Amino acid sequence: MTTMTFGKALNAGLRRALATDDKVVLMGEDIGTLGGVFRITDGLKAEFGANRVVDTPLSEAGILGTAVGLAYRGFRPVVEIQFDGFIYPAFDQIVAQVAKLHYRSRGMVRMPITIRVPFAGGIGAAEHHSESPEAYFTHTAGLRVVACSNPADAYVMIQQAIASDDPVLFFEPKRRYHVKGEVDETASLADAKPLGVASVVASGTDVTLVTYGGLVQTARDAAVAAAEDGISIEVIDLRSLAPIDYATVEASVRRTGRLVVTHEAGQQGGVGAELAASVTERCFEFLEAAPVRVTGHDIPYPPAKLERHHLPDLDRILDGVDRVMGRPNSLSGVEA
Amino acid sequence: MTTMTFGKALNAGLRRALATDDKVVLMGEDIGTLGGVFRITDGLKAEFGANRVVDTPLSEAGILGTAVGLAYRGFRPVVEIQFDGFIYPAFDQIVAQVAKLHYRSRGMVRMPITIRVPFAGGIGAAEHHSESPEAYFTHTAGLRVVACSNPADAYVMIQQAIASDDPVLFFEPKRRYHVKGEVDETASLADAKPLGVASVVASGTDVTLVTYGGLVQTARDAAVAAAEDGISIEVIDLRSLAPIDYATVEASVRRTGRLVVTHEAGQQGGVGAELAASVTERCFEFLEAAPVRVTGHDIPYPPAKLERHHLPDLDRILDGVDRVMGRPNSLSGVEA
Amino acid sequence: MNPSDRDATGLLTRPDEFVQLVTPAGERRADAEYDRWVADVDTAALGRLYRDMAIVRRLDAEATALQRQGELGLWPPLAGQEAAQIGSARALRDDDFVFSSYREHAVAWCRGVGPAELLTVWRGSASSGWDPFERRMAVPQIIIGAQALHATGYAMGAAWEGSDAATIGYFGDGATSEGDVNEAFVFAASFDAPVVFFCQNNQWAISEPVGLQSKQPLARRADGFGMPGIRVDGNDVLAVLAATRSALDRARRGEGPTLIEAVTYRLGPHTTADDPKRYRTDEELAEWRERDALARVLSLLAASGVDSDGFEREVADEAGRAAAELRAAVTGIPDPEPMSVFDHVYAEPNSHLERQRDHYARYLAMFDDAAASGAEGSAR
Amino acid sequence: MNPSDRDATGLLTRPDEFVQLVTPAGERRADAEYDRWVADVDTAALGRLYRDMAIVRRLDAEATALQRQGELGLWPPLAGQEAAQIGSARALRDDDFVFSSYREHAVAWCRGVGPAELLTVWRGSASSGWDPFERRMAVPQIIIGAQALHATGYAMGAAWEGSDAATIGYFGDGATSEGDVNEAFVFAASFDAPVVFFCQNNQWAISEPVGLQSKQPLARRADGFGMPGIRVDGNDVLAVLAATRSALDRARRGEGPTLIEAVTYRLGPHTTADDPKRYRTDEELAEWRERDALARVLSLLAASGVDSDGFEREVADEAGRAAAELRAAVTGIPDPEPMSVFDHVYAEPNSHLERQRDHYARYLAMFDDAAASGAEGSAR
Ligand SMILES: Cc1ncc(C[n+]2csc(CCOP(=O)(O)OP(=O)(O)O)c2C)c(N)n1
Ligand SMILES: Cc1ncc(C[n+]2csc(CCOP(=O)(O)OP(=O)(O)O)c2C)c(N)n1
Ligand SMILES: [Mg+2]
Ligand SMILES: [Mg+2]
Repeated sequence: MTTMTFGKALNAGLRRALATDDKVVLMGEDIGTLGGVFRITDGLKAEFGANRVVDTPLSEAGILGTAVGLAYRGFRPVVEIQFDGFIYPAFDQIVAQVAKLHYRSRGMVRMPITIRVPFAGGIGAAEHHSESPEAYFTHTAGLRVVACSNPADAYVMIQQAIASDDPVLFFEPKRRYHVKGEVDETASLADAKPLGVASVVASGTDVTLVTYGGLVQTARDAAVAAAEDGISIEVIDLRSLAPIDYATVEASVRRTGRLVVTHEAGQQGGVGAELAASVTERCFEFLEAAPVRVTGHDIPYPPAKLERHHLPDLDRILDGVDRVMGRPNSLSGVEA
Repeated sequence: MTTMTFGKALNAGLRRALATDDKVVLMGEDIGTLGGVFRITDGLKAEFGANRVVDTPLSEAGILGTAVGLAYRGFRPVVEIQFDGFIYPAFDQIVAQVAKLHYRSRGMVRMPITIRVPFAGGIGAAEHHSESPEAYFTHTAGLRVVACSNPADAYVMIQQAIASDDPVLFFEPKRRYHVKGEVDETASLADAKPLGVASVVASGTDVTLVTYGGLVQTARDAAVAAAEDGISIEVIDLRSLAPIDYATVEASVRRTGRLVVTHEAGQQGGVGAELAASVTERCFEFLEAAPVRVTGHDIPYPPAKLERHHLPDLDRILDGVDRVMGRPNSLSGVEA
Repeated sequence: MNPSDRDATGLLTRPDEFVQLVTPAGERRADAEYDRWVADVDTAALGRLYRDMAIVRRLDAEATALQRQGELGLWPPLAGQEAAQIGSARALRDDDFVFSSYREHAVAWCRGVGPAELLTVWRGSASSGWDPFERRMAVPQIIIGAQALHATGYAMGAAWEGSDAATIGYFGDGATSEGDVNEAFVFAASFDAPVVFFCQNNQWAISEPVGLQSKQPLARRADGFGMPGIRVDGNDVLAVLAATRSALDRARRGEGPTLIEAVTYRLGPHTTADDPKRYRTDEELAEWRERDALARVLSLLAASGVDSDGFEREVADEAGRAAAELRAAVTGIPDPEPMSVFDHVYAEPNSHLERQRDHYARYLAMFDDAAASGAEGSAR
Repeated sequence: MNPSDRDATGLLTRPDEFVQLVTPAGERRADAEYDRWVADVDTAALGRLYRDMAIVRRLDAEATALQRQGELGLWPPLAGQEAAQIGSARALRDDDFVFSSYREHAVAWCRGVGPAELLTVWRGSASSGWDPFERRMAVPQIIIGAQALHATGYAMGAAWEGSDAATIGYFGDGATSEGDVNEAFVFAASFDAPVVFFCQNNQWAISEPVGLQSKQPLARRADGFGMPGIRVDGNDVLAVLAATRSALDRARRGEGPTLIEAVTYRLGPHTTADDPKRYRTDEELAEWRERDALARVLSLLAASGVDSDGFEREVADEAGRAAAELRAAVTGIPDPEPMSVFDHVYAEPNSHLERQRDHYARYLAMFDDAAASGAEGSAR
C-alpha cells in the first residue's frame, strides 16, 4: 500500500497500462511535454516517448477521429479531453463512430478507446470547465461509462477501462484530484472488483443514497451527519453509470425501501432519472416513498461565485433524505 | 380547413413565418433549389429569394455556428438538419453556444433559433437516418424541445417555435410526412394552444399512455385495440419534451393510477426515464403500479430488415399496458 | 455578392488546369512529371483498367435496376466516376488500407469485395457487408467526412509500427466543407501521416454545386495545410493511376500526406432516391458524357493496334456475366434473425443489454405460445 | 517523420516574411502596398497608439497582480500582444462588430469596456461583463474557435441587410486546428461575408508550439479557401493597423473575407494557472522581448522629434491612474444574489425551471426560518 493523491493514482495506472501493452497510446492536448493541465500524464512522455504519449493538434474531433483509425489498426488509444466542456466538438465521432463501429461491423472492428474526462465542478473555474455531461453518454448505446471516486479505484479502474474491448467514457472528478488515499500498486487486476460493479461504501438500513464521482465523499459525510439524527444511510458508489449495477442497488433498496440519488448534473434526463425509473420498476412494492433526486439545477453551469448555489452539498442531500423519510423538509415545510 | 400532408403543413407554416417576419431566414443543406430531400421547403427559395432560404455548404457546425452569429445580428434562423443522424457535428454549437448564450450574456443576447430535425425510424433507411436524439437535448438546459405528431400541430407549432425567443429543437417524425390531415391556415397563432402544453388525444380511465411524434398514431391505435379488451386508455401527446407539461400528465395519472410511456429512442436515460421518475415523485400515492416504459432497445439503430424488431409497435405497447395492468404479459408470462 | 447570384455558382471545372495523360479523344499526352509513374502500363495493362471500368459500370447499372425492382432499399450510383475509382484503387498495394464513403463500389471491387458483400448493406440485411481486415477496406462511411480522420489515424499507427503500408481516404467535394476533413489535413500534416486524401470532385453534393462549397479548385486547399495538392482529370484512368502512385510513394517514403482532387462527374442521381432534373441541366450532363472515361481508353487501345471492337464486346460479355452473378447474389443474402438485433452492441458482456435481450426473447416467445395455443398472429 | 522529433517543431516565425512598417529598432520601412493605409497616421496618432498599448500593458499587469492577490479567480495575460490587438481594434469603425476569445482585453479597451466590466467574468461574479450591443463586442468565447463561425454569421447578416459594417473575429494559432475555424473560412468565402479573421499567432497554444498545429505559416491557409491571407508583424502596431484597414475595406466593398496572421508572442503564462517554464526556454523569451512593440514606437517618435522620455513618463502616469481605477473597481463588483443563479436560462417563462426555482427558494428559506427559530447554520 502506498499513499498517493487521486491524480498520482491515475498517473500510476496509466504508466502501468503503457508498460503492459505497447498498443496503448495516450493522446490529447498538452498531455506530453506539459504532462496535462492537471499533470495526470506527468513524466509519461519522457518515459515512453512521443509516439506513446502524443501531444495532438488542438482539435477534439481530430483526436477522437484519429483514435478510431488507430483502433482500426489495433491500438488502444487513451484520449484525454482537457476539460468536460470541450468534449462536445468530438460528440459526433464518439456517438456516431466510436459507439457504433463494433455493431456496424458485426463485431469485426473493436473500439477499445478510453476517453478520460476531468469532469464536474467545485473548483471555481471559468465557463465550460465544470460540466457534467455523463448522461449524454449513458444514453448512447455501445459506450460504457464509468466514474471513479477515490485513488484506489482510480488506479485500478483506469487500467480496467484501457483493457476493456469496449469504448469507455472515464469520468474523473477533478475537484478530488488532490485527495490522498491508499493504493496497492502490486495488486493484480485479475483479483480486482470488476469495472461494472458498484461499491457499498457505507452500510445502513433506513435510506439508500446512490451517487458517483466527486459526490461520493459528500454522501459519506451526509451519512455520518444523518447518523447523529438517528437515520441510518447506506451509501452506494455506482462506479459504473452504464451499465448500472442494479443487483447491488436493488438489494439495498429492498432493505431500506427508500432511495435518494444525487449528482451534479441537471435533473432533467440525468442519471438519477434512469436510476429512479429503473428502481421503481424493479422494487415498486418495496418502496416506502418515491425515489428522491438531489441534483444540480437545470441551468447552464453558473459563474464561480454561484456554484455553491448550484451543486448538491451536505445540507441539500440531507434535505433529500428528510424528504424521502417524510420528515420536515424544504418541500413539506419546516416546523420551527 | 384544408386537407394537406404533414410535410405540406410544415411548408405552409414556414411560408407564413417567412412572410410575417423578414428576419426569419431558413438555412440548410439542399433546402433551396431542391426544396430539401423531403421537399419540406419546396418552392420557398423561389418565393423568398436566396438570402431568405439559404443553401449552405455541407457543414452542420457551420450552419449552427453561423446561425448563432445571425441571431446576434437580430435574425431568426430556422435551420434544417437533413437527417437526425447528422446533428452530432453541430452538437457543440447547439449545447455550448445556442443553449447557453442567453444565460451567459445575462439575457442580453437572444438565440431565437429553430432547429428542424426530421427524426426517428420506420422508413427502412440506411444507417444514421433513423436516430431519435431528443433526450440529448431535453437534458440540455437552455433549450426547448418539441415534437409534432400531426399536420394541424405541425403547421401551428413550427410557427410558434420560430416566434419563440428561446432556441427550439423541432422534431418532425419523418415517417409521418405523407399522412394527411385538416389544417386551418387562417387560424391566428394567438388563439392556438401554447407550445408547451400537451394534448389528450384519447380519454380513458384505466391507463395513461404518454408518447410523442410518430408513435402518437400507434398509441391511438393501441387504445382502440385495448378498448376491445375492455381496457380504457388515455393517450397523451406530449408535444413539448422540455419542458414537459406535467399538469396534464399528472391529472391523468391521478385518475388512472397507471402510466405507460413509449418512444423509439433507447430506454437508458430516454425521455421515458425522466417522465417515469417525475410522475413517481409527483403521484406516488396514486400509482397502482410502477410506470412502464416501452422503448427502442439500447442498441445502435439496426439495419432496415431488423427495425421492426427494434421499434415499439401496437403489440409491444399493448404488452406494456398488460404489464402495468398486471395482466399476463411478456414478463409475467402468458397463460396458454 | 448578391446572394441571389448564388445559383450561378459554377462547377470549378477548367479541364485545362489538371493532370491529363489521355484526352477525351483518346490521345496520349506527354507529361514530364507523371509519365514515369505509368511507364509500365502497356496495352495489356491498359486493357485491364478498361475491363475494370466496364465491369463496375455494368454492376452499378445492375444494382440501380435491382433497387428499382425493390431488391435493394437504396443505391448510390457511381456512374461517371469509374476512372477516378479504378485508377486510384489499382494504384494500391494489397497491404494498403482503404477508408471510403458510400459510393466507392469500384474501389470495393478492386479490393475483392464480392457481389453479396457489396449489396448486403443496401438491401438492409446487415449494417456491413464484408470483413474490413480481409478486404483491407473499412466499413463504408455515411457521416460525411468522418472517414478522413479515420484514415489519418490508421496511417499514423502504421507509421508508428514502422510499416511502409499507406492509407487512402476517399471523400467527395461536399465533404471538404466538413470540419472533420480539415482536421484530418491538420493531423496528417502535423504527424507526416502516410495517407492519401482522394477527393472525387463529382461537381455535386446532392443538389449543391461544388462552387457553393469552394471558389477555389479543391486541390489548392492542400498547400495551406502543408501538403502537396494534385488536381487530376478524374475521367482519365491513366492520369489518376499516375497521380495516386506518386502520392502513395511519397507516403511510403515517410514524407507525409497528399491531397488528390479528381475532377469528375456524377452522371446519375445522388442516390436512387434523388431526382437530378430538379437542380441541373441536360446540357451539363451531355457535356460530361463527352468526357467519358471508357471511350477514351478504347480509342487509345485502338490507336495502339488493338481490335477494340472485339475487345469491347468481349469485356461486355464478361460484364454481363458479372451482372448476372450480382443479380443472383442479391436474393441469396440471408435475412437477419430477429434476435440478432442485439448482437455486437458490445464486445464484452453487458448486464443491461442482456436483460433487455431476455425480455425481448420472452416477448417474441409469447407469439409462438399464442400460436401454439391456437390464437392468431398476436399474443392477445 | 520520427514522432520523437516532435519536440523540435518550430515556431514558424521567419520575421522577414511578413508585412513590417516599423522595425524592432524603430525605423520606418517603406511598403508599396501598405503605406497608403496609414498615410494619415502622424506623430500625434502614433502617440495615441503608443498610449493605448502602454495603458493596456499596465492594466494587464495589474489584473495579473489582482489574481495573485486573490481578487480574481483567473486571468489570461495579453502581455506581448498589445500591438496586434490595439493595431487591429483601432482600425475598426464604431459600428463594426467584434467576436473575440478570452485574451482580447486590449480590444475590449478600445471598444470602451470599463474596468469593472472587464474583470467581472474573471472574478467569477457573473458570466458576462458588458452589454455586447453597447460595446459592439460579443461575450468573449472560451470554446476554441467557435466564435469564428459567429463572426461569419453576423457578417452574412449585415451584408444581407445592406450594411457596410464589417465584423472581425479574433482567435489564436491553436484555434486554426479546430473544425469550426475552417468551416468559418468555407462559409465566409462561399457567402463573400464581410468578415476579417484576425489570428494572433502568439506561437503557443498553452504548451504546444504553433509548429505542432501547422508546418505552414497560418496566413497561407487562406488561399485554398478562396480568400487573401496577410502575414503581418504582430508586434508592429502600424503594420497591423494597415493590414486590418485594408482587410476591413475589402469587406466593406463586398469583396469578402480576409485572413490576417499577426505574428506575435505571449510573453506571460497562458493564464495565471500556467507555468511556461515547463515547456519553453528563457532564451526564446529574451529573443521576443527584443521585438517589443512599445519600444519601437517610442524610438520612432523620438526620431520624429518627440520628447519620448517625457511622453513615456506622461503616459506611464496615466497608465498608473488607469491601473488604480482597475484595482478600485474590482472590489466594487457586486456579488450575485443566490437566486439569480436561475436568471436568464430562458427568455420566456419555463414551467420546469420555475418549479425548480421555487423549490430552491423554499430550501434557502429553511435556513432563515431555522436561524429565526434559534438553530445554528443548518436548518436541521
Ligand atoms: C454529416 C452529414 N451531413 C449530411 C449528410 C447527408 N448527405 C449525404 S451525401 C451528401 C452529399 C455529399 O456530397 P459529396 O461529399 O460531394 O459526395 P458525393 O455524394 O457527391 O459522392 C449529404 C449532404 C450526411 N450523410 N452526413
Ligand atoms: C474546444 C476547446 N478545447 C480545448 C480548450 C482548452 N484550451 C483553452 S486555451 C487553449 C489554447 C488555445 O491556444 P490559441 O488558440 O493559440 O490561443 P491563445 O491561448 O494562445 O491566445 C486550450 C487548448 C478550450 N478552451 N476549448
Ligand atoms: Mg460530390
Ligand atoms: Mg496561441
